[in-house]
This record gives sequence, structure tokens and C-alpha cells, in this order.
Amino acid sequence: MVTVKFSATLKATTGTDEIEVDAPSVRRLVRLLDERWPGIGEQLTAGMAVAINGEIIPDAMFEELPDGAEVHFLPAIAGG
Amino acid sequence: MTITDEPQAGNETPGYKWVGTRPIRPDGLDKVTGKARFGADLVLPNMIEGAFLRSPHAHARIVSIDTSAAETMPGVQAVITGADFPSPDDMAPGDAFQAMKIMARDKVLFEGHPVAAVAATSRAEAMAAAKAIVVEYEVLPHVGTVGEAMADDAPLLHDTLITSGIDPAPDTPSNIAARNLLERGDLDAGFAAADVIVERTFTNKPVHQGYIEPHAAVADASQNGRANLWCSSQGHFDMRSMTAKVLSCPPSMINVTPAEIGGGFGGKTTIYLEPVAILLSRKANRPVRMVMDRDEVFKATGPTSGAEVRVKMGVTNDGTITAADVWMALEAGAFPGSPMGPATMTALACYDIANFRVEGFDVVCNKPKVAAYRAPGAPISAWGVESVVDELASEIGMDPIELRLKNPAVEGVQAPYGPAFPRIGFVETLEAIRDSDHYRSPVAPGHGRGVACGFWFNIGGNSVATVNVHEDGNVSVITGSPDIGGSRSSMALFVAEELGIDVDRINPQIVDTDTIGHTDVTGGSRVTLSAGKVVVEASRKVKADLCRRAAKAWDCDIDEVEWVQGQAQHISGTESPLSLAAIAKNAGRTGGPISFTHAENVRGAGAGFTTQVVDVEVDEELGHTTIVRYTTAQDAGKAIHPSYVEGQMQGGVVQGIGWALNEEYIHRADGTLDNPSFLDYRIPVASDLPMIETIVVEVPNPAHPYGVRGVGEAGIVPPMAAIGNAIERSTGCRMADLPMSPVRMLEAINERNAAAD
Amino acid sequence: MDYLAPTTVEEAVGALVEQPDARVFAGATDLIPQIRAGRPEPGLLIDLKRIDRCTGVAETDTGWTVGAATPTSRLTEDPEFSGALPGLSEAAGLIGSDQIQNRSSLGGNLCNASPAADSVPGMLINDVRAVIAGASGERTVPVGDVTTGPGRTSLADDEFIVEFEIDRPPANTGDAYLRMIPRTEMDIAVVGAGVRLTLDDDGNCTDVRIALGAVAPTALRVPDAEAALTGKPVDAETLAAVAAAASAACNPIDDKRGTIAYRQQVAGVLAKRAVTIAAQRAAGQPVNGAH
Amino acid sequence: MKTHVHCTINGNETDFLADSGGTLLNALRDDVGLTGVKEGCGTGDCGACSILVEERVTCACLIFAPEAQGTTIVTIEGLAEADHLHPLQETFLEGAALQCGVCTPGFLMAAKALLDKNPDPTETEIRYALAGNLCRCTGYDKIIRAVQDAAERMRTNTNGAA
Repeated sequence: MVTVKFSATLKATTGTDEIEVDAPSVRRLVRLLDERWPGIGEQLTAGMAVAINGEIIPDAMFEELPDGAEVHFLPAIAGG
Repeated sequence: MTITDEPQAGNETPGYKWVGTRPIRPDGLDKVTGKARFGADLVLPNMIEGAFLRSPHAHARIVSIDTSAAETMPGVQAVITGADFPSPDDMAPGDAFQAMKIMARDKVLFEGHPVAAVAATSRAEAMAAAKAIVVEYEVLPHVGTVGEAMADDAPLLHDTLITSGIDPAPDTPSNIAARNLLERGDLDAGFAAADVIVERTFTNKPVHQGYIEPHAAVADASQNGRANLWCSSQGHFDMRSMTAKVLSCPPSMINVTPAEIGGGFGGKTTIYLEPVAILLSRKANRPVRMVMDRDEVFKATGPTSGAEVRVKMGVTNDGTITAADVWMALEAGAFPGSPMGPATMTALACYDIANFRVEGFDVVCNKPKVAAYRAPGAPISAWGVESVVDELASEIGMDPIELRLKNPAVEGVQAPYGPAFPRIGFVETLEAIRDSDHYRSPVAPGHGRGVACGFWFNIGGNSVATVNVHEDGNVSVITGSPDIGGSRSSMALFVAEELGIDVDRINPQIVDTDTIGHTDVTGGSRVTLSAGKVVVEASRKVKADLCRRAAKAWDCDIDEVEWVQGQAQHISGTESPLSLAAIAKNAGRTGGPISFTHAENVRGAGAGFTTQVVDVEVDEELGHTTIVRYTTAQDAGKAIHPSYVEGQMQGGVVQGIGWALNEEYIHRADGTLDNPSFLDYRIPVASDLPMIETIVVEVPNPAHPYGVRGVGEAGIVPPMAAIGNAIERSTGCRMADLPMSPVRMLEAINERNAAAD
Repeated sequence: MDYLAPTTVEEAVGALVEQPDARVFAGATDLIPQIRAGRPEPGLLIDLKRIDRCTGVAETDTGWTVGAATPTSRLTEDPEFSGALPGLSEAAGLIGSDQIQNRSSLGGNLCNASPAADSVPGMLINDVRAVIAGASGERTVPVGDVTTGPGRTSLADDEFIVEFEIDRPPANTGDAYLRMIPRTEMDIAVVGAGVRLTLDDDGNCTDVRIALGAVAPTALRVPDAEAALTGKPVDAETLAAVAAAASAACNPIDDKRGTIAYRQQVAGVLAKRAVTIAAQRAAGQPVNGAH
Repeated sequence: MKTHVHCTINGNETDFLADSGGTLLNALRDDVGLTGVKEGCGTGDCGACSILVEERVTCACLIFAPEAQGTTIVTIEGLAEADHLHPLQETFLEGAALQCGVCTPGFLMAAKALLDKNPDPTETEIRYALAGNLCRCTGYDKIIRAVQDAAERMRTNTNGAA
């Protein structure tokens, strides 16, 4: 199981701050979330990064999720 | 090669021989003798010159374009308009906006928006022909600021733009492209617990990156559908991808060769000229060079956002910040994509605050599309937040550094944007300033002293390096990261340290898109971290291979070989050591050329923090502010070439000083820019400034082999608030609108005096 | 566009007469950016710098003759000239960077007719005269009669300024020029103030000249401010009166460089400060001018 | 119209055919091939095109090309003597006084003009002498120090030779 924490922007869609999901990878996680909240998958993939246990990963779609991981979706950062 | 012994003799870091030293940069000689080739310096055989016709209006419908007169002008070889480009209708929304930015289609959305382009045998002929193109416009009402653009009855730039980040999505279009919200805790309870609450609204005008080299590109599309492009940019792979999208062609059909880049600061992470030069070249069947004038740079390339930021924060008398409520709206310019996201995410990142809400809006208006500018968005929100934190400190009678030390972001604290911080060095920068000679010295009579802090994420990303050992044992290290401030030196230092050879035996090269793998832009403070990481990994592959070859030569087990000070040694000491040169000479007999590549999407960027202190003197009769002394402390993780780390810190601070005191886009009532020149867009000159004192804090980034954090960006975040805070402590005037120019300053002083009467 | 470098005044006048769209120039530091911006589009460029009379600083019995095209750096580097007229020298020396200083000239600064031209208040307070050549010969006019408005002069199409006549100031006289710019260099004056005065044996001011730049369509003398100081010592009271009169004399505009209110207020401040420096110089105390 | 110009550039007698109304900057870059002279603004506000004409520093963008007739010009390409770098070039390299390097040629020429007439300038004098040269990367700190170091080196060399 992993814990997904939603930003306030995403909470408007999910209605909850966090949920526990059984997902072995980010890709699987996004698919499960999109099944539950249709359309959220696009929000979670377009220009978004994923933080897994505190480490921000820009292209995280195929990342494995260790059991017990804390996952955040956040806007991808570029820079100057 | 000379290793300078300033400011400290020898290596500044025990344990390293090369990392932490200050060798002369490999490209330095070319840059002090005029040999270095920047974007506008390339000349190809049979090359012709391009020029734009640009919109004189901030917002207008294009009724008609007649190019017939231009096409018969002397020297003219090609004329193109939006009709010559692939239709944006077939593109993804972001790509369509980019395509429309490059060349207007139905509407012009900002003054300077390209409407047509001409290639001719001379620049003068191209410009004359561009002037001869007849465009009929229907001028539309324009919106200049977030306030105007967000008004209910505002004229719309894009009639299909629906705000993202709101659920349910709005059913009508607006000028608001996106919204972001960060929230935690109980805001009302937080403010209820506060003894002091400060609430203010801050604004800033668009400011430009102000690189000295105008954009330039040369395209040669005259063979086989392929195109060669030379341009100065912060990342030629991104230039290729973006150009290919606008032209609807496969990226691999374009080879982009990086020119030396004359400054970028984020502004050269996007395209302006490149697809236009290729189309002109295709049509004229000759190489085409396009170089912007300075006024084109100001009118049509990326400033960063003008913005409005409302900040409300509460603190207890003992210095606990209990709540923060931040609202902001940032101008995106003509197309969506302001740095609203990072502005919201960085706003409170320096602090551990239990109850907060940060809401941001990305708003289009009739100005040039903003481009990234050093820590994009962060200075805009920090201007407000760091000013209010200073005011909170004053209100409760606490030293401003002490207040920050009571609420700092530290390892394990959950960042406002979500995840918990790993090991970071914010507290160390606060302590470095607190303990500095500057902060401990008394404030001179009539001066004011201000403090502010800044945060930037830093990023990793895609990088590739190839390390080649030549037959003489010297080494080339090849990357795809344009060197914008001395990164060749850092790459050479990594290789020298890993291979144990003199840094002057290493030749760093930056090559074209056909020659090395995809490499992300030089931006986000990522090159020393990410390119450095792949250079280190490729060097380690080389080192392992050298040991394997030595084992082969000695007919021993590889475990019996170690690499020490640039040579292979047998652990028994029975064999004469083999130098890199000796192994390289025999490479053909031990397995062939010695060449290793490492490619990686590098992670583990270490967050960067800075604390800065400034003393100012305000001439209260003229409103003129002088920067008397400035000290910046920044966590570099590990300074690979300390001079260029200091240089990044100093450069960031001085851009911030310009933003604080004088830089601004000044628009006329019709939405056109009134100051598109370095005369009236006033970046700091040498006589405006003192030396910028630097304290390089080194809290190693645990995710990097040498502990590197990026240092390019955080430095620009605090200066506006630091100077505003110093001005307040000198004059009693709390400034809320940037820049704090003499005119605004004198108005504030007059108001203060009137209030005292 | 054609280029001509005449060596005599007559040759230059002849070219002006012959080609109505000709433009004379000295340092071209204003002209080239103007051409680049699209106007003017002269058919012939007449370079005055190869005419001997137009370049150089010559000391005369009564003062100096300065060629209209002489680079301003030659004025600031001339110890006699800059020692005798530090205010005028500093005003001329404020026109742009060192790079500009090696090109900019009193003639160009005056004839470009910007209300903010730094050297013009300095010339007004020193009663500098312009020697103008044209088809009908030469005439000499006070500098104050040359500019008639922003970008406009009283010169006929066939005329140009050959040189300036500058008198040596009497004893116990000092001058000063100060300007307000947002940076410390490389800006156009938001306000400029020049002051020249002579101190009598009692330390009272006589022959007071106060001029302001960038606060009206042309640089202007401020008779009310001059009167407020004439016959009086420099003290808090007279300085306040000078400041008030200077502010009142302004007829500025709001533009990207400053507001009406700002220019009015700052004109008074600069006039006051320039009076102080001029008086110190008149009293024989060397004062470093502001950059 | 074109004008034939004969002048001495970096010690070499040079002829070029220039647009009569064009700038010396364009002539040097496009007709003579001296692309070390940079264009940052074209209006004399940035100093990137600084060159020496008759030993005086000026902006090449503010000179009409025909004005160069008969003059002696030094550009960045002529600052070093053969392989021997000018002390300013040495101290700019050693002191990391450049980041992107596009303003560097202009700074070096302006700094040379300063040190040629004032071998021992104060920090303030250096800052004002270089105020016509914009640098957006460095914040000027290391540039000022490099000029101070070069001045000291040149004074030492001069005294040593005397």
C-alpha cells in the first residue's frame, strides 16, 4: 500500500486529503486514481512531477512504488 | 595552466585535489581575445539576412496582409507570413500557443508580435522590404495588467481559454489560464492564535532578463528536407524539439549546433527566431541569419511576470508564525504559462508554518509571453512574503534573523508544496549572515539594514556525457549543456578529480544535437548537478576500464589494481605503475579506444537556500537609494569551482538590485512599450554598486556524488525584499510596489512627512 | 545615404545649400540611434570633425573658443578650462559614458535640442555664445537663443554652429551643475540644475545665474531664484527661497523618466545644492562635483 | 552609397568598402570580419562594441563607417601582442571576471583605455570608467577586481623595467 497526499487543487476533485492505494508503480497508481475519479489521470500527468518519499521525480510514470511510500503530485519545475 | 591562489592558496577542500580549486576556464582564452563565436557571429557561404515585420498594436485583428510590394523589392529572396506555417489547429494546445507566438495568425496579441518575415541579401534590404508589407489591422481593446485581465467584462485574448485547476471547470472562457491552491491546517485558528497580524498587497512590473547578447540564429535548410540550425540558447535540444513542433517535422530532421551564449537567465530556454529562419531558408534556398535588435528583444521576448501578491501573516509575541494567507495573480503575457506554479510553491518554502493557504492565478494579457527568469516566480512571491516577515519581526521587537530561526524549514519539515525536505542548509545560511562581519557591524547613522531569504528547488534532468581518452593520455569530455557561466571548468574539474590528472589535460566540448544524446536546458540550476553527475559516472567507467586494462597488461586479477593519482598501481607494488598516457598509448592492444558514455535522467536535486543582508542609504530629498554594502550567504552544497559559484551569487543579487530599484516595463496607455532600450530599461551599471560579499555555505547534497546543489537561481529571490526592508528601517516607509524608483520613493517619503505633520 | 567630410566651413555650408536633406553631425551619438529608429533619413551626412575651427579648445584673451564638434572629454581633460569652469566642465562631462564622452560635443548636445541636455544649463549660466555659419555668413547668438523646443532650433537649414565663445569668469566666481538620474551613470537627466554666482567682499551673492534642465520644453534661466539670492548670503533662508522659486519655475511633463510633481520638487533640491557648491567654489574651496 | 575606407586596424593597413550611412560596428563585423566586436544594443548604451579609435574608447555602433578613414583602430582582436596576453586579459581569466563572455571584449577595451591614462585608479574611478559597459552576469564585482589586479600588475611591470 502507498499513501497518496493530494494538494488543495487536487482535493477539489478527490474531496479528500489523502488515500491509501495498492499500487506497485506510478503508472498503475494513476490508472487506479483515474478509474476512481475519471479525468484526474490527465491532471496528474500533464506537466506534473511526483514526489516519492520526499524525492521529487520529474518523469516518474514508470517509477516503482515501495510499500508504504508517501506520494505527492506537484507541478513540474523548470527554471531559468 | 595557472591555478590562481586567490582568495585562498591551494585547494579549499581537504580530501579533493581539483574539486574546489579555481582553474582558468577552458574557453576563457577565446572569450578574452574575441575569438569565441556567439549567435550572431556565424557567417555561412551565400548567407542572406532575415528581418521581421512586427505588430505596432497590443491587440488587433489582422484583416489583411499584402506582401506583393515587398516581394519585388531589391535583394528580397523570401517573404513569409503565418499562412506559410503549419496550422496551429492541428497541434496540442501548448504547441499551438507556441506556434502562434512565433508568427501571428488571425490576431496580434502584443506589440512586437511577428506578423511577417523577409529574407534579403542584406539586413537593410530585408528591413526595408518588411516595412513595405501592408497590413490592415482592426485594433481591439487590450488588457495590460492582471487586474484588467481578470475583470468580469475584460476583453478576451483567447475565446477558448478555460481556467484549469478549478473543479468543476468553468463553463465560460476567461483570461485566467490556471489556478493553483496549496492549503494546510486551519487558517482561522492560526490567525486567532497570533498576537500580531500584518496584511499588505504588493505589486511588481514585468522585468526583463536583460542578457547582453540579442537572440540570433542561422538556418540552412537547403538540403534534402534536413535543416541545420546554429543558435545561442540555453539548450539546443529543446530548441530543436520546439522548432520541430512549430514546423510539424520530425526533430531528427533538424541538427542544432550551439553557439556560445551571451547570457540567458531563463530567457533563452524558448524559441523566437529558429522556425522562422528555417522557413525563410527553405523558401530562399539559401542560409538565413536572423539577429534581433535590442528593441525587438524588449518588445517581443520574455520578460517575467508583472504581478499582484496579497500577503497576510500572523505571529505570536514569542516569534511563532501561526498562519499565512497568500493570494497572487501573475501576468503570463499573450499566452498561458506564467511562473505562477513555482511562485505559489516557493512562497512559504523557507518556513515551517502549521496553517496556510496559497492561491495563485496564471493570467493572460496583451504583453509578450513571459519566459523563464532566474528562479521563475520565486522573487515575485518572496517580495511580498519576506517584506511581511520583516514587518512581523519589527512588530514583535525581534531581530529578523532570530524570527526566521524560530520558524525555519529544516530536514523533515513538510514543504508547502507537499513532500518533506531532505537535508537542507537554510538554517546554516541564516547563521552565516547572523555571524558575518557585515551583520555584526553597527549600522551607520542614516543607513538602514535589511535581511531577506530565498528558496529555489533546483532541478536535475536529462544529461549525457562522453569521456574520450586520447592516445597521449589527454581527455575530452563531451556534453550537450551550453556553458553559460563557466560550466566547462566544472566538468573538467570533475574529470580531473576522478581520473587524478591535471585539469589542463582535459578538454571539455559542447556538441550539436546529432553528436550527443538528448540533454535538457542549461537552466533550473541543473548543469553542475546533472551534467556533473553524468560526467562523474562516465569518468568512473573510464577509470574501471583503465584498471581492467592494467590488469590485462600485468596478467593479474582486476582486484589487484587500484587507480591512484592518475595511474594504475598494483597493490603489491611489484609492477611499475602505468600512467594514463601509457595505458592510452596501448589502447588498441588492450581492447580498443577508451571511450565511455553515461546518460541519465538525474534526480536528487538539492534544494537551495540563501540569506542576504543589505545596507542602504536613501537620499530623502531625491528619493534615490544607494546600496552601501551587500552580503549574501548561499548553500552551494559543494562549490566545484568557487569563483563561478560566487559569480552566480553576485550576479543573481545584482539582477535583484536592478529589479528592486529601477527595472520595469513602462507601457503607454495604448499598451505599447515606452522604454525598449538599455537607456530607459535601467539595469545596474558598475558605478551603482559596491562589491557583493559572498559566503559560500556548503551543506552537501546527499544525493550527489560531490554534494552539489544548484546555485544559479536562489540568489535573485531575496534582494527586492531585503532592500525594501532596509529602506523601511532607514526611512520608516514600507514600500509595496516595485521598483522602488526615486519617483516612488519620494512619493512615499512625502506621504510619511505629511502624515507626521 | 552619402557621407562628406569637408575641411572648411564654406565647404560644409555649400553642401548644406546644395542638398536640403543633408545633416551635419559631430559625434553622432544622438543621430545614429535616431536614424536607426527610422527618423531622420538624411540623404547626406556632413561630418564637421575635419574642419579645424569645429574642433579644439583654444584659450583667448577673454576666455576660450571651443569648436562645436570638440569631444567633451577634451573639455574635462583640459586643466585650465575645467579649473576655471568646473560646473560647465562637469555638465559636459556628464553626457554619457567615457565612450560617449569621446564623441559627444557641446554643439551636438545643444542642437539635438533635448530639454534634458546636460551641457545646456551649464552654458546658459556662463553666457556662452554660439558662432553660427550659414549661406549668408556668420552670426553670433547667445546659447539660450538656439533651442526653441524639444528637437527644434532657431538655425536655418543652411546653418550650423561652428564654435562657442566662452568668457573667463571673474574672480570669486563659482559654478556647479547637478542632475538627478535614477542610476549613477548612463541616464538622461530627470532634472538638471546649473548655478553660477560671484561672492562680494561681504560674502553676499552677486551676478547669480540659475538654470534648469528637463523641466520645460527648453532649458531655462530662473530669474526669481536668481533674485532670491542676489545681494544675500547663502544660508538656510535664501536656499529655501531658491528652492521654492526653482520648483515654481518648472513647467515639466509626466513621462517615463519622471512625474511633474517629482521634477518640480527635485528641481528645488538640486538648485539649492548647486548653489551651495557654487558658493564654496566661489570662496575658493575646491569641491568635487557629483558624478 | 558605398565609401572606400582606408585605416589601420590592429596594426594592419586595412581597406574596406562600407555603406556610407552604415556604422563602423557593422563594417568591422561584416566587412572586415572582426566579430569580437559585439552588438548588444546598437545605441551606445551597453558598450559591448567598445573599440579604441586614436587611442580613445568609443562605441563602434555610434560611428559612421566612413569616419574611420585614416584612423588607427584597436579592437579586442588586437589587444594581445601575438601570444602575449594583455595583463587585463590575464586577470580577467584568473579572476573569473567573465561568465557568458559577450560583454568581455568591450570591458577589456574600456579598461585598457582607463589604465592607459590612469595607471592607479580607485575602485570608484574604475566603476565610473566602466559604467558605459553593461554586464548582466557578474554583478561587476570580479570585473572591478580584475581591473585592479591588472593595474597593479602593470605598475609592477613598469617599475620593474625602470
